Amino acid sequence: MIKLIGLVPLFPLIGFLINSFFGKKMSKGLSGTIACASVLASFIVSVLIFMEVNASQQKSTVIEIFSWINSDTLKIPFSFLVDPLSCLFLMNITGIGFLIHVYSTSYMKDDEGFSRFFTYLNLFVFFMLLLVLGSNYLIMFVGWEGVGLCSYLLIGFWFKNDAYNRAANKAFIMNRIGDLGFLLGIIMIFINFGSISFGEVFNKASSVPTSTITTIALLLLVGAMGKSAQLPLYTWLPDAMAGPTPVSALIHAATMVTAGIYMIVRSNIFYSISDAASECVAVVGAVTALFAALIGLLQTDIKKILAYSTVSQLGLMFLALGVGAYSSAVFHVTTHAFFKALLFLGAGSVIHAMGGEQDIRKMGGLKKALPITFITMLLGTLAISGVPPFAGFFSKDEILAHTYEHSQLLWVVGSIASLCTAFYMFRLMFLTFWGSFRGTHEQQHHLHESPKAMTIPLIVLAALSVFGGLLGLPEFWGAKNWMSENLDSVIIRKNPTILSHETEWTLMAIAVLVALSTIYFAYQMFIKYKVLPADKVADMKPFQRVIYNKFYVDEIYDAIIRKPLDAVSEVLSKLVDKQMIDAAVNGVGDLTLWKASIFRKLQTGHIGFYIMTMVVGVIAIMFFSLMK
Amino acid sequence: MLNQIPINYYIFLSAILFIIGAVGVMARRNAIIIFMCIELMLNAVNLLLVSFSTLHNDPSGQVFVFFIMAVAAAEVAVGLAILSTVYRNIKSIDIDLLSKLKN
Amino acid sequence: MGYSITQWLFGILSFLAIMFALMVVFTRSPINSVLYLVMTFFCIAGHYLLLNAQFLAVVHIVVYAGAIMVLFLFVIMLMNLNEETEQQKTLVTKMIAGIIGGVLLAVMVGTLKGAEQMQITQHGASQIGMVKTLGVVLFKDFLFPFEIASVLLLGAMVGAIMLGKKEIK
Amino acid sequence: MLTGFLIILPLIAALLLFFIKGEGAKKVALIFALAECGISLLAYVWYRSNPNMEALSLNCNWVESLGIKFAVGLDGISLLMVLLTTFLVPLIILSSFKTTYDKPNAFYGLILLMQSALVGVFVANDGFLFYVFWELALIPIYFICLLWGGENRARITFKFFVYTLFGSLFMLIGLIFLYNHTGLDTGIKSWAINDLYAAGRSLTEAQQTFVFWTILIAFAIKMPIFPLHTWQPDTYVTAPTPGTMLLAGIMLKMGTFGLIKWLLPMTPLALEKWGGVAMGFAVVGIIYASCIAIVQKDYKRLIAYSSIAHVGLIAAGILSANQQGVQGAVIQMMSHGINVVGLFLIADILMRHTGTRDITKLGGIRSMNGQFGVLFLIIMLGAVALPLTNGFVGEFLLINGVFKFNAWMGAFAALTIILSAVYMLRSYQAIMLGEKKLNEVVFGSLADSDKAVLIIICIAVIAIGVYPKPLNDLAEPAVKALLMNLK
Amino acid sequence: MKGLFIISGLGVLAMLAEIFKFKRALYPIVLIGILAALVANFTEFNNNMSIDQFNNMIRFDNVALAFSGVILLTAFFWFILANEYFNNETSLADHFSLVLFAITGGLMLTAYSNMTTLFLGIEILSIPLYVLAGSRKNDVRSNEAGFKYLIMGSFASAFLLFGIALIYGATGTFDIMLIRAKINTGTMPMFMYAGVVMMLVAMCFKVSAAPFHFWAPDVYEGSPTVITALMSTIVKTAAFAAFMRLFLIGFGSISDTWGMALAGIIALSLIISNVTAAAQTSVKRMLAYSSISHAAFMLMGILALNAQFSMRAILYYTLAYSIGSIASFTGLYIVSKKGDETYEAFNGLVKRNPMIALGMLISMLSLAGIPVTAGFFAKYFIFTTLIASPYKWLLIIAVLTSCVGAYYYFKIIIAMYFKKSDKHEPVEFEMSHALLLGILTVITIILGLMPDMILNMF
Repeated sequence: MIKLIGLVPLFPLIGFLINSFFGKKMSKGLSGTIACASVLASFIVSVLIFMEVNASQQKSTVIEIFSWINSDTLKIPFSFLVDPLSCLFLMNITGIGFLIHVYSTSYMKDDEGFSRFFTYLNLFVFFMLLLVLGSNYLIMFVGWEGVGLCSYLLIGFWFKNDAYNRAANKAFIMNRIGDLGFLLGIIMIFINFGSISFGEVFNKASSVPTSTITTIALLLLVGAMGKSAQLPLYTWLPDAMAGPTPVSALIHAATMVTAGIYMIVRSNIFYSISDAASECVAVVGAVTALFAALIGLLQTDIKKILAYSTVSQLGLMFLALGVGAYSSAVFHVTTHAFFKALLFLGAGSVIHAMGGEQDIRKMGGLKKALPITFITMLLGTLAISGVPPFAGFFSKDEILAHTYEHSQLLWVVGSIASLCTAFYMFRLMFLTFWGSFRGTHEQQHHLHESPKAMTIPLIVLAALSVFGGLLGLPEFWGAKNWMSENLDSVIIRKNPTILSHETEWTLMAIAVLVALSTIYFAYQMFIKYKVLPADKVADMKPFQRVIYNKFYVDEIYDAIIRKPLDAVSEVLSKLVDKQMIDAAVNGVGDLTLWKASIFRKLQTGHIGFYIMTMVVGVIAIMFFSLMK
Repeated sequence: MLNQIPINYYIFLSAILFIIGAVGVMARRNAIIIFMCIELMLNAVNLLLVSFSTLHNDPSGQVFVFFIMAVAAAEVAVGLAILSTVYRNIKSIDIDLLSKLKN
Repeated sequence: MGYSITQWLFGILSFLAIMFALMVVFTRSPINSVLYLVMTFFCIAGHYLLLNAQFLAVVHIVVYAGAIMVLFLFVIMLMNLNEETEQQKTLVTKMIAGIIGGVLLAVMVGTLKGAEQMQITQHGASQIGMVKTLGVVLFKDFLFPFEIASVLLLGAMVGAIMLGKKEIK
Repeated sequence: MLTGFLIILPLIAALLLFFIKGEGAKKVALIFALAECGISLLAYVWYRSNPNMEALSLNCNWVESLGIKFAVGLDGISLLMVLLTTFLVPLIILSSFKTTYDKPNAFYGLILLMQSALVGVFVANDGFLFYVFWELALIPIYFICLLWGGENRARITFKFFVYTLFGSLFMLIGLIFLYNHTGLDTGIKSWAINDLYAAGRSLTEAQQTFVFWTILIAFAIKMPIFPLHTWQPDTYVTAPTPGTMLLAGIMLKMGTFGLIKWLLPMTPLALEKWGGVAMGFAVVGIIYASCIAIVQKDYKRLIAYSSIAHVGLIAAGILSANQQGVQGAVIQMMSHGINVVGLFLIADILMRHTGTRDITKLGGIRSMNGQFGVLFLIIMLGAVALPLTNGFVGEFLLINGVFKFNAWMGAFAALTIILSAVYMLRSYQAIMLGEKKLNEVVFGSLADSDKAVLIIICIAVIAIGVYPKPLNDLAEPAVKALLMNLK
Repeated sequence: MKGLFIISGLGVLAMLAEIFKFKRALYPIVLIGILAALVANFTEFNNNMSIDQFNNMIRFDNVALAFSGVILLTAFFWFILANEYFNNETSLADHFSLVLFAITGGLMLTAYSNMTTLFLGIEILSIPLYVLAGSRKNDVRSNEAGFKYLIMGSFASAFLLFGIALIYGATGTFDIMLIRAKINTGTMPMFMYAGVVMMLVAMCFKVSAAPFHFWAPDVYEGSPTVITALMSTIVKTAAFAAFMRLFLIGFGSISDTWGMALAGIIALSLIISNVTAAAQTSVKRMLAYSSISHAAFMLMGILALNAQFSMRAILYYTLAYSIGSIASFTGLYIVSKKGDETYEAFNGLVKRNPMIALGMLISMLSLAGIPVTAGFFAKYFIFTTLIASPYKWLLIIAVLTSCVGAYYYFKIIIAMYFKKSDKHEPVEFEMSHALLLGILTVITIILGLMPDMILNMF
């Protein structure tokens, strides 16, 4: 079965090809079915392979498809690596991918770009699978950029809207900044290790100087920061919400943005060796988690809130990576995929019902109209807020425990971030589903629960969000942490747990307490006192204004990068290129013609003058060649 | 021997005559005078050749002078013929008037 | 220290030659210029005699003073040139010409070196200037140039005639 | 023999074309170009079966007394370039089907003449022959630009001509200098490439430096490398589209090809000393041209500047003189040739359908013609070097090579992947996406010839990106053999 | 040698034609005569009998014969070009004999081996040309051209003679080979070097190198177009043959005296001629400046002092240049029949007569030195010779000025192919001229493809 790993990406690719060539001619139903079926097929193969890997002794297998790039010692086969980590991600991607495909068939039903949508979506799944399957860094990079492309295409799916197009461009370009780091990292790996295949590189890692490893690890981190929307490269993700909601769920919450985590987990040996690099990862993660959570507090667009929440959660995962808790990070990736996909799809359902409205200030009291959506979303919110016994509780707790072990300061930061998470998520819930409806009359009339194709994925995901925690029960409970055992073969150096069980219990208690009290606070605020977010920026307090405006990061980037780049380019184009370099070239020509007009005047036509110049020439020649 | 004359004297005499001729060509406007100055230059050369001929005791230097004379005569003939056509057209032999061709 | 007669003659002839040459250049009247040039030629002929080139001296007088200068005079008269019609270059031009001439002289004085030790020995019995010697050399060694000089003279003749004749209408 | 035939065939075709009047010339030219393409494929097959096959090379005397031979042959790199040429020329001819040119026979004749010279440049194994073809290639393109070009063409094409001539003459001096140092022990001077290599290596460092710079200047102008590039945008904009395609798609590769084959192995010492400086110019050029491309309004000009940026990277890779750099350059030369032809065709299509190439005036075309949007997108992605498109393979190897040479240079050169994304995506957005701006224009379906060319290019973009092995298999050993000379 | 006799004999015959009234038959007779001379010239090739004649006054060795061949061939083409010039009733025979005498002088210059023959050759070449330059008697410009040429030519001759005299003074002989032997064996007095430099100046005047070039543009412009063609081809070839013989063979071993001076002259010529040419509006005048620039190129061949190869390079260059020059003058002659000699005369020529435009195009490319024309190889050979010499730096100037050169040659091309003409009627031309242009074009290409033909001549 492992030999058939090629099938996993092949199915979505076939789906993509069929849809791209014949999509327009097919009915929407057929087109959607093909797309869903291709992902489902992948999912099934993935599960089978996963089971086989689980059962077999040999944990990692490399399957070469064909030789891709050969240049002297640089040999890059197009080959796949099957091991527990990739299998886990495979299932994640294809599983959740399938659910979202199903959801989309209904969500996008009325869109004229229906088949195009599934074309992109299938292509995305294909690239994402490449990303996690690649047995060397470059194949990973192929997937890495490929998903970036699909993200670009899907964010700008409604391409008539220029704001969306700008968001798409921004996503692509910001990702490219990260990709540059990644690419340079790959090249450095090749130069220092002589190979970029995971197996060979990881075996040699301990024989390479730590400083080199640190550089490589930091370059890879830059890549990861771009893709996983970490500070300072996170601003594209909130804007990416311009895409259709299923896209946000699949790409910008569940799968693509976790690629950075996947990559660092894959390269865990580098970070284990280089303390400096892991420290950076941890700090980046912690700061991002807090920063994004703070911004999330005051957002009013339902998808933006979720987006900042995603950034914050990704930050948390980075924190986990930074403190060496790789399996915890993967665990959180998995649970996060469940509940964040759920939340996005739920939000999609709400938006669907609201006829495209995304502002929570215009919603309210939707729980009656959308019961299934309401319940599933509530479960998801509880999961993300870290309320036991939902999935998020376990994964988040594991991360915070490891963080505490590593640095208490980071633990405090992480805890505050999760506190904020709980707050804004419940703010979202309360404002959306409780209270009275604040939208237009027409919208109210139109409110309806979504069709089955949308609610069934919600229910499945809700179930996963509730029970996902079982994948990684805390060891100090005496339970088996399946996640960490599963990834045992992938994590090359593990940090032993040194915390006492008492401390772990205390930390867990604090986390639960904090989460619950925050929820209560939010309840008081939004249900009891019916606080509504200000409509106008002018009504806000200064600090609110800063947060509402996302700390003005976009504006700052605009001012320090985009505008200067444009300005410099203008100067280069108009001044340096035209007025200086080209003018110099033309100047040579003009100078020649100018000199020509002077030389012409020498030709006076007077014989006397000619003779004189002749004699002067004679004098000069005789003088210089004879009177030395 | 007292009646010896250093060849240097002849060289410088010729050079001076040559240069006077050259200055004449540069300083005069009358075409005929200019021709005459060129003749003067040629004669300076003749003088030089004859003196060297005597120095080397070799007649070929003097023979060369005959050729120079022949050429000088031919040049003068042609020159004056051209000059007469010029004169026919512009009624002057002022060389500074002959500067239509320029630049 | 006395000078021999040859040396006296050389000095006088040289001085006169240079004088007359300068007069050729500086005299305003074209006719006078011609006459001064003739005088210069005579001086040069004197030098030839001093140098034992008797035949050449004679030919020189005949060709230059006799033929070429007459031609000049003839043309000058034909064109009715005299002092009044004579156009002068500007003073600046003349000065420049003079300066250039001076510099050229200086350069020549500087470069025409290496003959300090060479002396012309007057061979009393030197035959090289004699008609016979010259004739032998001219018609033996220089036969080809002599013959080909005819082409030169023919060319000059044809040219002069062509320029002189009227167009056939 | 076959190689010689590759040179002769377009020449004969060109001469033949001068006797064909009217529009029929187009088709005849296309048929000949396709035949040429077929022959080059045959050459490829033969070469793969036996690279040293005699039928592939030709070696006869030309100017015997000076050691000049008509020596042509194929190695991996030149075969790739020949394939590129013979692949692109039919496409270029086909892409011009929808435009009516005055005196089509002369127009297509010149294109074929150009092809002949280009093939000659790539297959020459004799320094002198190389130079002759190098110069010959200039004449047809000059006339194509002069006679069928756009506004202000006399001045612009002349600048192009003189600029290039200026460089070539320097190259001639450098080559003659090398030639004069051949056969120092045998006394027989020779223009054969291997003798020139040997001569170059026998020189002192100072002499090599002289040769290096004199020859480099020709290549640098042809490519062009910053700051010798200013002829290029104007010329590209002014030339008729087939001319621009020839210039950017193939002729530009003469410079990079020359750099690989006619400079690298000759002057190892100078390369060691000055390679970094030259590479510095190339790298600065990448960023410089990319920045300028960002603010261009005319799409053709934008592509022109992007071409400077791309070729800067190629040059930097070659100057790094390691396997990855040079091999990457070879692959990227192919890819860039294909992509840039596609992009210029797109610019031409825009011009024909809407009457403008100003990206600020265009917009929303994708909503009118989705197919065009997709084809454009694929070619654009090739240009931004997305993995699994042709641009990536080369660019990855190139950055790898440059990085190996000097990490900072590599890092700066790699900025191209960001900047190219910036200008390409922005322009794509401006032209294709958003609401349509020119209300009176209806962007109908593409002409069959245009569609065919774009589809072929798109297939090539993806095929090379996914499976570059055939190219690599040719390039890798050839580059390896070439670099052996440096040691 | 036989060639020389045949040509001078033809000159005399032309004079007789006036008397015996067979002027009409003269043109074919002359053409046949020149062909005969050409054939005779080649029969002497590789034939030792022809060496050392008339007490070593003249020496038709292979080099001389090769250059004579170039001159005779050019003369043949020139006569075809100049057929209309020989329609003048009044001076028909005169024109013939003058041109033929001038050619005689040119042939002498290729073969002289004595200062006497050098001097006579130069004068025999020059004096008829003074007349020919002024042969449009009623045209002041023609008068002026002849006059300027004469005055300046005589002035330069004076320098030449002064130089000869000084060299004679130092060596006691006029024989080039003896002078060379004397120079090689003993130390020479300083004034001999002054003599060499003066001869250099005079020869530079004859080949019109700066700063002794001033006469050339004016004279070229003022003379009848065909005479200009004659001056820029045959006269130039002859002058170069003479220059080369004198300085490569005669004074080759003392090149440190004149080398630097010549290099300076070349540099100055290249810059002045090319730059000034760029600003011209008259094509004829432009061609004059271009001839100066080509002269500078040929001088580089002499400067390189690579005796064997220099000679071949110069031979090839003279041939290529003569062919290209005659062709461009033919083109100019055809388009300037109405008197307009500016670039505008060429406007839109491709529409009015594509074949003539093509011929002009090839000759312009050849003059600009673009492969695979003869002009390219010419430049290439010069470069090859020079690069081994200490004067490599001249190449840089040569390259830079070549680019300027391309500018003015391409101005014609642009005019022909790009500019619109207000005239649309086809150009009137004689069949013989079109044929000539065609032949010259073919020769230009053939020479470019097979330069070995010329290189292996000696």
